[in-house]
Amino acid sequence: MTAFLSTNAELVITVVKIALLLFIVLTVNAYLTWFERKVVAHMQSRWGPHRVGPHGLLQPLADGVKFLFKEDPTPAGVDKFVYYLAPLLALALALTSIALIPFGPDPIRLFNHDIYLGIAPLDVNIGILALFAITAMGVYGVALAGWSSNSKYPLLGGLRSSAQMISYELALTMSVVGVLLMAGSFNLKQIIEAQAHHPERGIFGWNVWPQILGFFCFFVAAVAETNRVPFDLPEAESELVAGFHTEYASFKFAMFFIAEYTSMITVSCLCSILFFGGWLSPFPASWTFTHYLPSAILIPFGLWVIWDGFRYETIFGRLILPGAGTVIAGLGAVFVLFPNVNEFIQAPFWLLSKIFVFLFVYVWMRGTLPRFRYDQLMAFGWKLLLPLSIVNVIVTSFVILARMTWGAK
Amino acid sequence: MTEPASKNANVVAECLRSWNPKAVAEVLEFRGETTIVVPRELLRATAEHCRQDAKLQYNFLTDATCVDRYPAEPRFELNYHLVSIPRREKVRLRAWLSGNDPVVDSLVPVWPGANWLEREIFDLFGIRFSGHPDLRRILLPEDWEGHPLRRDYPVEGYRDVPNTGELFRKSSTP
Amino acid sequence: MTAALVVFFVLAALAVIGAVSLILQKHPIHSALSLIVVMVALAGLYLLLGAEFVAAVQIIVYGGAIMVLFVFVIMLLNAGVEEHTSISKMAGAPGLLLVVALAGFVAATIAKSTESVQAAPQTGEIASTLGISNMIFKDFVYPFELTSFLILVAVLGATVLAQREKS
Amino acid sequence: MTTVETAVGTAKTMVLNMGPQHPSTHGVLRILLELDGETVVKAIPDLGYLHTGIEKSCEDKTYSQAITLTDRMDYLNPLGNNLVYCLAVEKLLGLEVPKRAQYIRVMMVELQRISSHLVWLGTHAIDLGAMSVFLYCFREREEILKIFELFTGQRMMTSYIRIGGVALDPPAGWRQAVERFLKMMPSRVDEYETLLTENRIWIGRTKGVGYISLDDAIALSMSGPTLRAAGVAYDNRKAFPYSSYEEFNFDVPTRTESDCYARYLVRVAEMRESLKIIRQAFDKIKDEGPIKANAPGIIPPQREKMKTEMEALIYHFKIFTEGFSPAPGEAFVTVESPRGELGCFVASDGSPKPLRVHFRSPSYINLQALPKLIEGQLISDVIACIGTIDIVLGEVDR
Amino acid sequence: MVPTNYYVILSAILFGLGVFAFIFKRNIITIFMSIELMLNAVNLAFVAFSQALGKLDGQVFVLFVIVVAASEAAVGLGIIILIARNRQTLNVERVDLLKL
Repeated sequence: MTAFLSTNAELVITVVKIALLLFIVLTVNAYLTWFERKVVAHMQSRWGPHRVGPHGLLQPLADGVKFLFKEDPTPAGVDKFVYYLAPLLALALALTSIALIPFGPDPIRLFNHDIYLGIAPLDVNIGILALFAITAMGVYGVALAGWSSNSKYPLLGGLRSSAQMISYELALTMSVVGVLLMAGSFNLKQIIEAQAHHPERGIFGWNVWPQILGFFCFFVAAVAETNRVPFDLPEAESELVAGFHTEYASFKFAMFFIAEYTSMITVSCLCSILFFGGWLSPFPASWTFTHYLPSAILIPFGLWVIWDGFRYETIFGRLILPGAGTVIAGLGAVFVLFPNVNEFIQAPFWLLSKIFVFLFVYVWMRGTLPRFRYDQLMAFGWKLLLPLSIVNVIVTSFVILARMTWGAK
Repeated sequence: MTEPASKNANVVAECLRSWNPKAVAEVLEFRGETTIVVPRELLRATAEHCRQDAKLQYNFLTDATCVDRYPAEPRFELNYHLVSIPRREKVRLRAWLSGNDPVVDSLVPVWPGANWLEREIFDLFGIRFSGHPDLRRILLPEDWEGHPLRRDYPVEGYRDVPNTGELFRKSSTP
Repeated sequence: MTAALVVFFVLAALAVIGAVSLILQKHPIHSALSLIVVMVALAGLYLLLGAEFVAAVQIIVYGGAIMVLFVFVIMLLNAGVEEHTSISKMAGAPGLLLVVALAGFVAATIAKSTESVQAAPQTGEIASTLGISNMIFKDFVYPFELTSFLILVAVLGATVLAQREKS
Repeated sequence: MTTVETAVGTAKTMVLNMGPQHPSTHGVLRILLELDGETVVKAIPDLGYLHTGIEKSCEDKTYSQAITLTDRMDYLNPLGNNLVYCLAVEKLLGLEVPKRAQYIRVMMVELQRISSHLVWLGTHAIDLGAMSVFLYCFREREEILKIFELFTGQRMMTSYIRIGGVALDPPAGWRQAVERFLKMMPSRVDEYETLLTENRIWIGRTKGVGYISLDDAIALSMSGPTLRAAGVAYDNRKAFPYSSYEEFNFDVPTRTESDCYARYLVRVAEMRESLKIIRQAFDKIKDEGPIKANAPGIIPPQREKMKTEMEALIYHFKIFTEGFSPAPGEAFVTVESPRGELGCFVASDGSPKPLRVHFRSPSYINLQALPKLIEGQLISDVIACIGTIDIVLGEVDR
Repeated sequence: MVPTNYYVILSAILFGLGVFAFIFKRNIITIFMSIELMLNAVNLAFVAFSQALGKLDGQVFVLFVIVVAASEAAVGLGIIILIARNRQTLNVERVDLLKL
């Protein structure tokens, strides 16, 4: 056993990392639904889930159980193989894309091995290209689901989504080219490091400032790629009932659901990495006191949770909330007490906060915006985003060329 | 009811009489409402005239309905309610139809809006409108028997409809 | 047998199975799916050959665009199961013959020129993406411009074709 | 009902059976859409899934009993339905309703108009994907329903307006409740407008969508906000004033664009006008006064009188056992419901039960124009058009 | 390391299958797909030779081939849609008339 472990350590570590990431992503997905429902509910002056567990915190669990145990009918006349393949494909591709995201620059030293945060090795040369390759395949899940259901609403949903995804992929890819030109690499780690050339500038060194046009195009196209409001036409429930997943129930539906939320996370990761400096702190490197920001957020939050737990109505809530609060506050305390840990946690902390902000924006849009019409969506993609992103590429390359010719000393 | 309704009744009746003396069979007044009884052959022409005439300007067909006065004959009383939006006046055109030949010219060529109203009357009273582009049942299923708003329609409906129980059981069990 | 060889055989088998399945499947969607399998397997082989960029482009363009277009058209036209007449079944026989002849020819050629092709395989020392871009934009810049022109013409052509006649 | 066979598409087109169970048909409307891609080539609405035979049932009830049936027709406007039926019967009887009752009627009906427009706005917005507006609208509708509950004891099927007046005296504390609503509502309407009126996606989804020319609209007998958005200021409250509407000061908002956006603007403006009317009615309603006409034999007597006066007891007994008998004749009354011209035709043969009751339901007649609105447009526009016609299937099918 | 002729043989097999599919299949779309299969087989050979010879020309050619394939798919599928609209069929045996 130990011999196997020592000879195949890399393999074992990778498998463990995959299992861990899968667990984290699925849990985050589940709580993302809770977060979305809660935030949208508060925007709409209602409570959202609040029955299952304190503050409805166990609602995702209940939903999961429901998805697992619901009857799973297969409609007559479906193309069985493709019908079963589609959700698997959607989920598998969505989860694979997250494997390519690096979550921090520094390895943890455990059992004499450097363990990096993230599954793919940090030096994947075609990192961003590989990601696009995987997301490009993602359209099959939706299109095939629509086709194989042998029903008209899903077919229309599938057609819409394939057209939409092809169109927006162009803008998505073109809008990133500016960033790639600035970084001179496809590698996600190098893209982040390219934004850290001027550590004293902090937030102003990020790509989002010179690439504001690219960021706009990228974010809009990415929202369209993930089929979220206001681009949720493939599943527009008021027009196409539920679009491509009309005929799916139970766990197969859950797979599409998880796939959608996972791609939301992936897109948020990409936004933060490409345009918002990834794991870089928004403050200039000289401001070392900002390193205590994680603790400064976690400890008060944990204490608030404990306080909130004690005044909660149910016994269950009084047990769970203080427990969770203690853990959160304890984490904050650990960061303060162990400077090593605190230094290590900086990068993931900033990356995760940025991802969180983007997820919030997703939810916010859902609470605010109406839905586009199909032809408007197409016109928006082809007539606005694509030309804009091409202009962005041209301008960026000219600026870089000019700098290379006259600026470089 | 800003002005006395009888004045309006006179205007309408006079105007119609001067156009075609046969058009007005009778002018009725009740609770300030004017009813012009029109022979059924002249119904469409009269309606067209009401719409076209510069004095009348009844450009809006608001409602069409039917009353079945069953034992009496002719039993069907067909009422078209017209409104003149510019003149702010209403008038009711009425035609009597007998029970054994309930056919009348459709008003769809005059007001496309009469389409569903007449379909509804056809559906519920069985009055046939010649010249109607799409005379099908509208509220009841296509295979419904009888016309339920007729006074001689049994309250329970016709009882000899085929029993669909067997069929239902077959389709609902998996 | 090295790990690379194992991976090669797995991917090669996938590619061949996909290609055979493309022929055997009756429904165009299934054929398209088989072709996607072939393409993904080939992308894997390109990775094995050290051509990272080509592998990514293969998936993005072939898998993510061209094949989506195929699937889209199949869905749009609601294409049904393929029909075969007796003549078309007969066409299989000469086709098979042709394939055997072709395979024999290629095998013979390879057998003859083993030495020349089996040059020492070089690993991807040249940073392939950078190298490719250098080649495209320096050595092959005219063909590159020509292909972009080709794309433009294709786009125009597709637009003209797709346009409805004004009724 | 239309079977799919009557609408088989050609090889170029596809027939989509939208409804009767569909999230955006606002009930059990079924539309057969013949599609070329996503473009609607032909649309055939199919009704009757909610047909309850209210007109037939009315023939077997006394005049007063039929009031409860009218609530169920347009379930977003039960008070308006009560009103039009009672106005028709009152006209048949030649009954004069006391002013105080008329003002109460006006106030309640205008509150109902706002609540109906709120449901319309909310569902229309959620059809087009704007989810929050839906919940905001229902939040305010809740306030109106609370007022209804205060007045009538019911939130939806109020049956509050009766022949000759209204059912009950306004309850204690009604002034505070209505006052609070009047204070709150204008800012809430602003809130919806902030979310939608200037929203580019909203404008894109509604502007130029579902156009119908003024001539077509009149020829198709369209009425209400759909007609007013086409450019005619035809409003029954102004054209044929009923229930003392001539004493109220309000505008009839019109637009000329005649598209979904214009209808949206007209309805939002109508909400503000209704608030003006409610404020005026609120001031006009005196604290004391009769709420029912003085017509023994038609209006049930007061409880106290029944216990002291023999005649009152006899009338009570007669009204509730056999009803009252209007003179033979017909009456046709139209009022302005939130959806358009709501008419009621009552024919009497001199017996205590109506010979014929017919409702001119605006949804039914406006729905006729749907194929005209959507043919040549996209599927997404279909739901926008269904939304702006503002149909209530209970009223369409009756 | 995998010998180059393995790749070439695989490429030949795939190309042969593509040719066979081209002859055997009757659905225009599938026939189109078999052309794509042949192009892919050639691409594989290109990349294999490129690696064997240590030159990048082969890979650049693959990119060109992909571009050509993309244009071909765009125009070809446009034609297929037109044929299907006019003839109501996708079977090549039924679209053998030259006139529409």
